Amino acid sequence: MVDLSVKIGNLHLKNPVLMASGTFGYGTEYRDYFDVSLLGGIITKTVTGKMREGNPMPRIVETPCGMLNSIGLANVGVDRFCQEKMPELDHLDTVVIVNVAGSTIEEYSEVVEKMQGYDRVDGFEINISCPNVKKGGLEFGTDPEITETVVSGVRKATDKTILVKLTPNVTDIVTIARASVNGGADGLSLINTVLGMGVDIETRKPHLARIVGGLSGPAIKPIALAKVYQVVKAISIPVIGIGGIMKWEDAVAFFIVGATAIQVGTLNFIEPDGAVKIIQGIERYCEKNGMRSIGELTGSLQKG
Amino acid sequence: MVDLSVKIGNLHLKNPVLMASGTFGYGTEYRDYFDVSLLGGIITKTVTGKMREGNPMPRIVETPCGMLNSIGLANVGVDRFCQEKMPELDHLDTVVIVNVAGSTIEEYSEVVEKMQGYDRVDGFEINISCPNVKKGGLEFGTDPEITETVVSGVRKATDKTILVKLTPNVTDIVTIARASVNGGADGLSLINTVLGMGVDIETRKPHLARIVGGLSGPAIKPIALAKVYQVVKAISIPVIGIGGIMKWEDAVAFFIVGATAIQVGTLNFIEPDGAVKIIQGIERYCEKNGMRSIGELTGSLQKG
Amino acid sequence: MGAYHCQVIQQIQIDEHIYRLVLQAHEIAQTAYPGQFVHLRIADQLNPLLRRPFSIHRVLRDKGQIELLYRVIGRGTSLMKQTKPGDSYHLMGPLGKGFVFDGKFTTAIVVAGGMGVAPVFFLIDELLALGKSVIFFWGARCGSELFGVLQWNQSAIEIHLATEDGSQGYHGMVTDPLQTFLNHRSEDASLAGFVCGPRAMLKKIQLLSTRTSFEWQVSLEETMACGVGVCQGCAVMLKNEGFRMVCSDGPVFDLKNVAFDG
Amino acid sequence: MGAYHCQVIQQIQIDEHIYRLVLQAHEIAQTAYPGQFVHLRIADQLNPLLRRPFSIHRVLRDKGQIELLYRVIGRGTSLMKQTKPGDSYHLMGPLGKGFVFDGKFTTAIVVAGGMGVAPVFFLIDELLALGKSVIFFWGARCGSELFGVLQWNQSAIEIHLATEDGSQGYHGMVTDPLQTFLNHRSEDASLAGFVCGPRAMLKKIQLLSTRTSFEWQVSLEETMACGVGVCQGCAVMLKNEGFRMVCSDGPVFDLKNVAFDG
Ligand SMILES: Cc1cc2nc3c(=O)[nH]c(=O)nc-3n(C[C@H](O)[C@H](O)[C@H](O)COP(=O)(O)OP(=O)(O)OC[C@H]3O[C@@H](n4cnc5c(N)ncnc54)[C@H](O)[C@@H]3O)c2cc1C
Ligand SMILES: Cc1cc2nc3c(=O)[nH]c(=O)nc-3n(C[C@H](O)[C@H](O)[C@H](O)COP(=O)(O)OP(=O)(O)OC[C@H]3O[C@@H](n4cnc5c(N)ncnc54)[C@H](O)[C@@H]3O)c2cc1C
Ligand SMILES: Cc1cc2nc3c(=O)[nH]c(=O)nc-3n(C[C@H](O)[C@H](O)[C@H](O)COP(=O)(O)O)c2cc1C
Ligand SMILES: Cc1cc2nc3c(=O)[nH]c(=O)nc-3n(C[C@H](O)[C@H](O)[C@H](O)COP(=O)(O)O)c2cc1C
Ligand code: FES
Ligand code: FES
Repeated sequence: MVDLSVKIGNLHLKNPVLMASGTFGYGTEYRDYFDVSLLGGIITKTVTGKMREGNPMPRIVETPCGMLNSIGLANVGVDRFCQEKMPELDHLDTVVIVNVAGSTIEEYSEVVEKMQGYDRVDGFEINISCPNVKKGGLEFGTDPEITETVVSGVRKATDKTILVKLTPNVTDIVTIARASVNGGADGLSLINTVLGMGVDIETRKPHLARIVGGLSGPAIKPIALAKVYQVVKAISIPVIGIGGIMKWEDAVAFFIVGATAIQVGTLNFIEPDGAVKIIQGIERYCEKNGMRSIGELTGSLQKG
Repeated sequence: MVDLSVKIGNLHLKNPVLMASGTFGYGTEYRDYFDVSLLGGIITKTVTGKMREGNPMPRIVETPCGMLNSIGLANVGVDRFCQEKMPELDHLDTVVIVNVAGSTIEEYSEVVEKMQGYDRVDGFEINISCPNVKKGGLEFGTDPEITETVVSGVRKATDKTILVKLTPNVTDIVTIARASVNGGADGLSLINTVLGMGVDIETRKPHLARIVGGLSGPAIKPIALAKVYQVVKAISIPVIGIGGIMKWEDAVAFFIVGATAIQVGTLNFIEPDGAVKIIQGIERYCEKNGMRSIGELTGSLQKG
Repeated sequence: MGAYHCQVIQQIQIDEHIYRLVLQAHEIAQTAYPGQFVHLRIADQLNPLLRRPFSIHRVLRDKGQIELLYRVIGRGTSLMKQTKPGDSYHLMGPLGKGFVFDGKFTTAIVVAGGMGVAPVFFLIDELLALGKSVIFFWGARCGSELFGVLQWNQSAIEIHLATEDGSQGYHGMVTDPLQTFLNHRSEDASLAGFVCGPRAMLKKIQLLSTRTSFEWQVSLEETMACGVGVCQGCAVMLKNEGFRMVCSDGPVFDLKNVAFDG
Repeated sequence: MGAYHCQVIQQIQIDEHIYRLVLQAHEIAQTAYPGQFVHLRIADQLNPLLRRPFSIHRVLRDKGQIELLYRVIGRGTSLMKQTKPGDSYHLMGPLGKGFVFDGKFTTAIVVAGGMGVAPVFFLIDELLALGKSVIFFWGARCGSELFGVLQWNQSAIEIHLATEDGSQGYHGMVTDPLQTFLNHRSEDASLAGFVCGPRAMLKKIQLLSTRTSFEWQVSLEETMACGVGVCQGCAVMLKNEGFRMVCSDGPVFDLKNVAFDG
């Protein structure tokens, strides 16, 4: 038996595999496909202060080994989230982390404050990296000062675990990672999607109504691994690896590079129970390599 | 007949399809596979002041719909380039652009000065975007001030056409594009490779000896299109689109977004005559759509 | 609703670009109703990456089989046409909310354009089984895309064909004969409308339908990633209601509520 | 050297993971010599993306055919094993600089380990055709990977087999019998060595070879992108010479010059 449990801030995860924000709804839609309690945890679709309709259509398009999306943080808003979605989450026997965003610095802490009292919320993931909104999102996550202000604001609003979700669309992700640590983050989630675009050469229109969107899936895995590597070298709080994880081998690569946990995103759309197979694969790999806990795998990168 | 010729600075290209630096050697290796004179032009492997051996092995690995390389600007150095390679280039009936890099700001203009007198050199492409070297490369291309200094130094050393090759690994590519324009660039080439990494989960070693390398191929096409889109909107000198172009449809997408010309990189390794097929495809597309010149295609992006 | 490996029983080419795929899919065949779809994994590879949604064209409940009808468009469907009996696909389904028949209508007007015909065969089968009469308007590019219309009991179904090239039926858009028909029956409370087809056709019929006094249901298509209401990729704008998901709130909607222009 | 569409004539499974692929490839068959390779496009798709290099295992010059021998390793070779007669591959070749025989040796020591045997059959064919004697050392994991050794005229070839599991020939590494042999013949000027196999074996033989007075050629492998000397991806460090390209300067090099540790 391999001990797959990990600790991030005050969070105890039974295993290090989480569902990435925006790819697992509010945790209920996939109930018919597998036992959600097998997961280390789920991260909700981003919740904002007010309800958001999201962006015009089309919102998604496939690309070579990847997909672009410009959903635009469509969500019911924090109040309806607490009324309508929170009760559904109650039935889930796994950690629930609420992903939070805002179009102002204050909105982040306001949203967190409203949810701080709910026992069902085990932690927050601060989304300062969405490429698909005008304000908040990328604009914040590319600026170390705003990053620190947003995170420290949230820190004051909650004693629950805070993850900060970083964008790869920056010159130096380490600066943003440090700003998050200074602001009081317990862990860092990376990466959010990579800015990308597609064009329909028949209509000569962009594939996405909002022109530019976020690239996810296997295509970005090498980028995500590099970012995790850079951040893990520079900072000491836990890092959660995200980006193009499609099979357990991909997940293992992220742990070797130094991730404490991982998130599965686009895979959910393709294989609803893919995350469960990944958990099993990680366990087998550790066993085969004589590791008694996932911690022995994390950061085990050898010299080239 | 569609007029495929384009003008960039003083360069007259018979068609807008060029071979990307580092993927076509010095122009002679593919002579057995197709008629190189059909190309709009070729860009040489990067030339530096001194000879460089390049990085340790392994230097390449395949990724989903892409590849990582860490060649490290292996080249014979400018003096041997002029003696040994220049005479071979003489036989090529197409435009030759020499890609130039240095580990100091001065090295760039020194290399260009040494080649300025050669008629065979039609222009220069300034590489401030290589992810695979310690000095020069990315470090320069992520800093607008250094970028402007490098480009204006080269501008003083030559009256030939200067292209500046930009990296996508920045928060704001437009700032670097503007700095290049201010330095005196005639055109901008984008993108160079995206930082990425791979891990062998059996040996737990990085796939590349230098750990992090540059991602190219179809996986990065959406990223490249987005960068071209951003730069074209902001600046008015010609942009050459590069990244994951595998077929004429991909090339057409770059033109629609606003590229004046394109470069083909990784494709050369897969289909040596792929670039020729792309030229034919672009011509057919223009014809079918009633365009008399490629200029009508460039920037024809419709509202979403 | 679930996820299953389904064996290919048969693949039949209907037309140059159109194929019918028969799959062994017990669970789906037992519970599916018209207008629902399946979400199909093309191959166990990374490119094409996403699943592809296909309407359930037909259900052979006793055999535990379902049929898909598809047009070869891009890379995914090009790979599909190469599959042979014995191959298998991973399917999620039945997905979405299909057509509802609880109205008191006795005659259904069913309108299909192009590949919009896919879910319509299943719909007609069920309508006839429920004892309704059907008036079927079917438009296509050319006659070779119109097939299988003689299989139904011709006393219960009235069929109007139209082709763009005039090779079969009315020469022109199927909305023309539909319009003529509606001119006389716009207030007929025994009717109900069911529509599936390209956007331009749907818009046209929405316009026609505003002048009728009975209900119209429409089946929509949008590019999908998850197919189960999670990714929010397949939104459609409903008048006064905002965005709804084609995959989980639809694909069938009340035609008058759809805001085709966003 | 060129690029050609080559039809698959036959595919033969040799062992659980090893296959032999016979291709119609006139131009390549006419000009290739031992140690050269072809660069093969797995499929007309984006993933796997790059070509894969394979040594020319055998040439049937009169038929205009070449044979490849390959082990199924990853995604590319897994797809290869599914190909059937009539399928075709796009090949670049013959590529690289192969073995040279212009020395005055009369007996060739040929050492192959694992899949390193692929180019060695072609080499032995040519050596025998040139009237040379061959002493062939062949090591593999198990007996089932050793095949076809009886085909050559046994009076001109002396064969030493070794398997790691002892199922055939010497039980252990093929370098052991080689070492024993070399203990007696290290100064024999009628000899020349030809080696292909895994890195560890090559290093060991390099060490053994330093104590011999004759020449050794080695065929190397490195991950390749272009296969024609353009990308600089397949570098090998040569002592005193710096990096050379396996694809265009090799894959065959003078064994003593190779700096295996960079
Ligand atoms: C609910 C629903 C039911 C459908 N039923 C049928 C049917 O019964 N028969 C049929 O022939 N077609 C049907 N379609 C359309 C079908 O899904 C697409 O034609 C198919 O996905 C194209 O795949 P491709 O890889 O061949 O094309 P691609 O090369 O991927 O794309 C070609 C075109 O198809 C569209 N497309 C691509 N992926 C999707 C996707 N995941 N969802 C929707 N559109 C996409 C793209 O917008 C593009 O314009 C349905 C679509 C939906 C949403
Ligand atoms: C000159 C040369 C001749 C070769 N001859 C033979 C032969 O005759 N028979 C044989 O079985 N194998 C041969 N190989 C090795 C063969 O090319 C690889 O086994 C094959 O490319 C693996 O492809 P894959 O997609 O199945 O594996 P992948 O999943 O891509 O990779 C599995 C392993 O193969 C290696 N590999 C992947 N791509 C390449 C590449 N382009 N070049 C080299 N190695 C690669 C990787 O480093 C990796 O460790 C030769 C290699 C070279 C360089
Ligand atoms: C359709 C879609 C919607 C997403 N929505 C959100 C979101 O609301 N908030 C967020 O932080 N990340 C969102 N993401 C990003 C993912 O959580 C994840 O960071 C990214 O997809 C990379 O992982 P992957 O390659 O495994 O998908 C979304 C991604 C996709 C594909
Ligand atoms: C093996 C390899 C070597 C490269 N060497 C150089 C180089 O020396 N100088 C340079 O400016 N770009 C170099 N590049 C980057 C390419 O010119 C191009 O910008 C990049 O590969 C993206 O295009 P692609 O996706 O079409 O390959 C290299 C790329 C590859 C794959
Ligand atoms: S396809 Fe994901 S919500 Fe409809
Ligand atoms: S594989 Fe490109 S130089 Fe050898």
